[in-house]
Amino acid sequence: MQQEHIAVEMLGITKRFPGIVANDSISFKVGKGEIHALLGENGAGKSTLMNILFGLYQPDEGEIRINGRSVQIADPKTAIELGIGMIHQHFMLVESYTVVQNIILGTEPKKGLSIDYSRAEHKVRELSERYGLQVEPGQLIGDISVGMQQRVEILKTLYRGADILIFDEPTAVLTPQEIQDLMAIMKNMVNEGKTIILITHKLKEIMAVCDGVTIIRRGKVIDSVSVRETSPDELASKMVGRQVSFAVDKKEANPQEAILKLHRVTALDNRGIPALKQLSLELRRGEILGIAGVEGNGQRELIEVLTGLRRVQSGEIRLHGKPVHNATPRQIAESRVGYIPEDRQKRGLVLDFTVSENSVLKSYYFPDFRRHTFLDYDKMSRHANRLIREFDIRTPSEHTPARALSGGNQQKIIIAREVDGDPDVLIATQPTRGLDVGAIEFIHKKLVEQRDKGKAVLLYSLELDEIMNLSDRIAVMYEGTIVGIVDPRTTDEQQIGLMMSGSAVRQGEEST
Amino acid sequence: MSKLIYWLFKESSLVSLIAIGIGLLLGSLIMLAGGYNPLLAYGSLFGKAFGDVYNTGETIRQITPFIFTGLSVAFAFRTGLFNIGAEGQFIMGALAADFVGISLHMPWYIHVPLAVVAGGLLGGLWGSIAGYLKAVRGVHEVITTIMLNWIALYLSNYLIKAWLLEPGQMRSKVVDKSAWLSSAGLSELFGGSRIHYGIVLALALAAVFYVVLWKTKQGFELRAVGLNPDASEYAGIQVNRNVIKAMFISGVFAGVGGVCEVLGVFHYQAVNTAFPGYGLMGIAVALIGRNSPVGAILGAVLIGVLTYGASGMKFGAGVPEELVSIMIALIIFFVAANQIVKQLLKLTAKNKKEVL
Amino acid sequence: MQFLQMTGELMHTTIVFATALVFASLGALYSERAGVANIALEGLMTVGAFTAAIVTYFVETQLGGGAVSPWIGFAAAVAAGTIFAVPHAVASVTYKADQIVSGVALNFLAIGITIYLCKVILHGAAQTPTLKAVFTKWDIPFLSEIPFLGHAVFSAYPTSYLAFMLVAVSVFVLYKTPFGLRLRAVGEHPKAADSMAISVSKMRYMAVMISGALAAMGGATVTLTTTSNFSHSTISGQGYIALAALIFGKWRPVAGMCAALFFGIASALKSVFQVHGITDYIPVDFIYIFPYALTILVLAGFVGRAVAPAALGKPYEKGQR
Amino acid sequence: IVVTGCGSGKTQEAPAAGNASAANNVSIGMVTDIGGVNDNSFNQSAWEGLKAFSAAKDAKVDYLQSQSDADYIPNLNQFVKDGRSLTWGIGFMMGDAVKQVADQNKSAKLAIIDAVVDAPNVESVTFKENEGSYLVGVVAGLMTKTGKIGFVGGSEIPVIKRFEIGFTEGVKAVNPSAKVVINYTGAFNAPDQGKATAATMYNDGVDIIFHAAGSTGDGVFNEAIERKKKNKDIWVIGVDKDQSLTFGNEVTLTSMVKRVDHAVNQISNQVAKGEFKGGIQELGLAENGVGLPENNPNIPEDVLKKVQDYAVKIVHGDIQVPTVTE
Ligand SMILES: Nc1ncnc2c1ncn2[C@@H]1O[C@H](COP(=O)(O)OP(=O)(O)OP(=O)(O)O)[C@@H](O)[C@H]1O
Ligand SMILES: Nc1ncnc2c1ncn2[C@@H]1O[C@H](COP(=O)(O)OP(=O)(O)OP(=O)(O)O)[C@@H](O)[C@H]1O
Ligand SMILES: [Mg+2]
Ligand SMILES: [Mg+2]
Repeated sequence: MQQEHIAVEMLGITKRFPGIVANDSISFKVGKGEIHALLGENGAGKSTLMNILFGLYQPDEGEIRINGRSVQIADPKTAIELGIGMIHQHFMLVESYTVVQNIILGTEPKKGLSIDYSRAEHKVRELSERYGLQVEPGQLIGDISVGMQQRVEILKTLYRGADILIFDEPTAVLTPQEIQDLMAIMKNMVNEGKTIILITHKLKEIMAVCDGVTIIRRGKVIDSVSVRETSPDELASKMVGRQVSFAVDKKEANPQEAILKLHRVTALDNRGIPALKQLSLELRRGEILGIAGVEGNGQRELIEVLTGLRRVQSGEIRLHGKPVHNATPRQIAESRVGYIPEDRQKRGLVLDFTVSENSVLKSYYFPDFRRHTFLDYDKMSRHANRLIREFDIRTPSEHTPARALSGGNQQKIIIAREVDGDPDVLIATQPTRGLDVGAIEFIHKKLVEQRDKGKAVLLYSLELDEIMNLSDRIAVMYEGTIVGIVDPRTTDEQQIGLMMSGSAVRQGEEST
Repeated sequence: MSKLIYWLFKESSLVSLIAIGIGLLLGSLIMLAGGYNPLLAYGSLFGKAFGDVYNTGETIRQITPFIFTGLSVAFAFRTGLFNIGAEGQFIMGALAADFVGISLHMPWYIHVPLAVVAGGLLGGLWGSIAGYLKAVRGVHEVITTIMLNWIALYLSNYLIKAWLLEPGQMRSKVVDKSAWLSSAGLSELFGGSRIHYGIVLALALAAVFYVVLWKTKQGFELRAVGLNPDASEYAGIQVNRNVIKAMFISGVFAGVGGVCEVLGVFHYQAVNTAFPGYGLMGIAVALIGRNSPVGAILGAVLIGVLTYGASGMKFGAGVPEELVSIMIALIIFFVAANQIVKQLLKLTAKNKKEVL
Repeated sequence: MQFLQMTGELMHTTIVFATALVFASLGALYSERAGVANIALEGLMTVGAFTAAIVTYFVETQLGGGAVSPWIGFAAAVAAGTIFAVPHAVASVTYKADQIVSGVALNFLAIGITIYLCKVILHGAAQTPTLKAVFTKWDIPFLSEIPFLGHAVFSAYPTSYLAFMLVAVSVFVLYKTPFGLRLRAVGEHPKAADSMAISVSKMRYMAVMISGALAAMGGATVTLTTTSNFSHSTISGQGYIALAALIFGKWRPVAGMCAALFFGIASALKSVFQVHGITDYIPVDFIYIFPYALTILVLAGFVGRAVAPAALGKPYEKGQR
Repeated sequence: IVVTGCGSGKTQEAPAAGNASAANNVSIGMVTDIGGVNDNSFNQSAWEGLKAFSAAKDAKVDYLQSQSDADYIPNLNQFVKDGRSLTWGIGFMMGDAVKQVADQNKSAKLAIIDAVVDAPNVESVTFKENEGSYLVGVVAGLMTKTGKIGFVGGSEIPVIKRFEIGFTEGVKAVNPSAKVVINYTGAFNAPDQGKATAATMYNDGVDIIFHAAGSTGDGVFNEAIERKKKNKDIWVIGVDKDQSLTFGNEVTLTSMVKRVDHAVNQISNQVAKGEFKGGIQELGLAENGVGLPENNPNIPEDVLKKVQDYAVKIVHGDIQVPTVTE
């Protein structure tokens, strides 16, 4: 590549955090008009590298060149001036602001002392038409879909005249349809002369839209290759440093009687709007039932009514034949339901409690952990130590606060606690979110193990791949109901994607 | 003992110690700026506080309520709540003890415990109003406890005037001797000062604080709710009930503090137009003590000595008593902004390494 | 007639008492909208009250300032409040201290330092002498002649007019200008603002200092219109009430002003009720309790869960995940 | 913190702590409440009396300011244990503390203003505020044009009640149809409340207000000054000292002077001469403990004459001014 055709060049970038070298002399370059992927395990250092490019972090060593010119990017302001824009892994949008307000924030057009909203809106409309980024300028962020929020994020960068766009895991939160739209938008932008750096864990996406890909492992560049000259398998093995199989290793399921039954359940969401509408569903021993659906179609509410965190308006839930709707979380836990919550830091753990205390978060009051009337911390420690061994939790000791552990190990505490309670029903929500391949493998194995022991497993994940790979049956949710139950062996993602968007209803063999 | 030393010198305690040091240091700078002699001032401050048995007794008397309110604030902090209402709970506790002490007549071994329990209960109930409002109605406890302080002040004034007033005075009648927490013997031992058995009660409650929070299942729940209500709810702990419970227990600590002032020091309750200020100081005590029971005791000692010794400083060195409030404020400030202190610590640590 | 007289009286006194609260709650609005909880209002008002009193006194007695003296005192109070707010910003923005604790510390500091300075400056006196030059009420021509209403609303201290004007200005600043958009963004989602090249700490410093200036205006109003001197009890709880007014008004300027007026009524009731003999039926202590109890009831009942700025009370750490 | 006493006045120079030098070995201490000796009021008056004594007798005098009511006893004790010839407790609220310290230290000498302490080693000084207030009531009753007169009190404590009752009696004696509006603000340190109350009263048609409310009363004066500037015909009657010296003759009709300074000076003198006896002193018109100031430029001759007549009757016992409402 000739020098003048290079949009971004990072040379020997090193960034150290306490106890870890996040970027270890990383060098790579991206050509103008190229879509370049950054690929790597969790914690490989991708976000760190891009945060450096966007001026959020300062590198300890190394040089950055933009359009061939060596630059110092002290802060996002400089980055923006250099024509760099970043669409963050977690959206950076003010919920209570409108689309336009979010887009202009920081570079507001003025009329006298006040903001010139009509000019701003005009410009936003213009941009959105040009790039096919359909948004509604006057709407509040809190009221629009995730896909549209992402379009707002992209417009923010375009509004500031960005030529180089960084996308940090943009597809993690999107439906298959939205992902396709996004890919089209990216192509469109490249055609308009923009350059894109794309961080993603999904090899399919890289193969579909990217020109080049740089693979990072443990803060080091492993290789930079052209997409035309590689394959998903090759990329995967470069990424983790060993051969990986994507398929989950599991035997045929042996489903037995239904243990958990929902009958015409309705429930409201936090705003008081019906989120579950006459939903019926059965979960059987010895199976993994996957719940698929676009975020916000009642999955969260479904899980919450099952675990006692949300009230049921009507209908009934039976566990072992006994009604449990509107039982308290404790009553439900005591009827042998394990629950791996979606947000481990918010729900699953008291981060300032020790590993040991977290390991008994649901059982501290059992006689096992008491001596006379008082709590016996020694007994808790012994219990925790056993779990640490059995579940391979990497922690300095059982007295370490959970906060100090890495995400994967925090998740393992939860898995250990919930699985060790020997539940009949295990509800797992997004159990592998944000984890790397190794950790994911471990957790998948544990879930299948539970199934094989004759437990019933309910799996909710936004990763369609995960649902497809693990489930024995898949229930697709749309607008608060189950629109169909399918067998993963006889359906494809395309079909499920259509059901998720409400445009096709297919009745499974034993639909309710 | 070695545990105590360890506790004193681990980093978080070190921050408190250094903050205290900075407070005293800045205090001396302010004195120098005002043309006073800091050495003389501190000398007369400590001289006043510990100069003789009488003053030592009075210093302990001054420390006692601070321990109670410090425990109260610290306990709430531990459960994720900011109790600015120790002041009001203190007043309500005092009111209940005053009522029991004046209106009931019985042998001391029933009278004293009954008054203490009544005061603790009323203080606790007063605290749990804020807990209830937080748990059920979602009103932030900082606002409600501030409001409840004023309500407690005026309500107790009204009730004293309506039921307990000593004619011709702006205070209640004197409580029966059988309910007194002070004794001639103890007072004699300390040169006739008003030291009373409330100090024993305060130390006992510090132990209760420890046991409840770290040795019981209620304590486990209270701490879990304080640190992460969402996870607690998930784990089947009743969050609302624990918020109310936490405020109740916090209020009990403050309430018993009020009891001891009535039964131990004044033997009556006055009609007040302003707050006695023990509750607000409790915040300082808790912060300096890093919200632990031992810390609260030590924090109370510091604040008690400073406030009691203030008049000695005025007498001996002419320094206005308010300098003590300034120093206390600075100490709280540096404990709160402990990053500043930690930065200082790191700097000195680095220097040390270089020297070695 | 008696009733009209009493209502007019009540409105008049209400505005007198509410003015300081309007200033202070408006101050807190800036700070809290930017995400910094400001319980230091009480201390900031104290500093404002003290500075206004002492400066006005010296300008009046030493420099012969005459009728401009209170204005000079007022300006000095604004400057002092702005400066005194800086430690709160340093602690809670730069050093990520607990904002409530830092505020409490500042309140302690304010009462200590003002009385200390008072004693040092005035040779041991714990309060300033009574000021001769204070604000006097401005009668708006014609409007103030309207029966009852005229006296109630259009015969007020200049500070009252200023306070209500500043409410209007604040509505404009917060909702119509880029500054306001950025300030509120910093309070809702500092990370988003940061990534849009808005300096979170700069905005927060400014917001906290503005709140210091406004709260000090509130304090100065108390000394220059109602007490005419400064002592340890000049500011006794108004700062907390102003904070309640802010929350009561759900962190919005006009609603906050209405809440401040409401608390003003409650204070005014004390004297109006007594003079008109209503205290023969209700014990005076209950009249004192009334505003506080009502605050609680209102917060618990009618207002419902007020939505605070999303990032309120949370220190912003760059690069935290 | 309960604030005691009332009054007003102004002095800037007051040494932080006492004057040293005790040639004749007389040394006297004084304990104040939180207001301190510059409170423009009661404590200040007492401290002025003590300073006058010190100047005349070259005695050592000191004061200690209390930070809360728990401080009264240790502060009194500080002086007692220091071996002072006499220790003053200033104000009604210090009664219990003085009693306790006196009982514990039988050989010490103490004195108190405004409260009666039953102990042989305590001299209790109270004033017949009702008598002086009666006289200013006569002034108000004769001079009101609207027939409405106001009284603003601090807390409803017996001392202040004596002011109120004497005042209303005085008004009634000369102007039975006049109405006296009574208001207790509940505090001696709330000028804002005083001001609001005065505003309400004046608007209600009151033209003369008598206050017995410490610095709360400053608010009454402030409101009056503001109104006087707009040529409203209104007056204030001050308390404790001649408040026209502070607030000017434009608004001050007269004052009910209570000579705390005299009392302090006089009893300190007795101690200096070794004539301390303990017991109760009640200072009324006859003892020159209460009364009107020397100069009353705003009161017409005939009214002053009337006042003089009533004063004589009270001194001679022809009129018994009540202290409590029957
Ligand atoms: N602010 C920080 N402080 C300390 N360590 C950090 C910080 N940010 C990142 N790290 C560490 O640096 C490493 C790289 O993190 P980074 O977020 O760049 O990974 P990533 O490749 O983006 O991972 P993921 O796929 O999970 O997004 C991780 O080990 C992480 O823990
Ligand atoms: N903000 C931070 N400040 C300090 N240390 C951090 C921070 N973030 C992460 N770490 C530390 O960095 C290490 C890696 O954390 P991270 O959560 O990124 O792990 P990970 O690489 O994603 O691992 P896992 O696969 O287990 O999730 C941990 O030891 C963690 O304690
Ligand atoms: Mg990342
Ligand atoms: Mg991770």
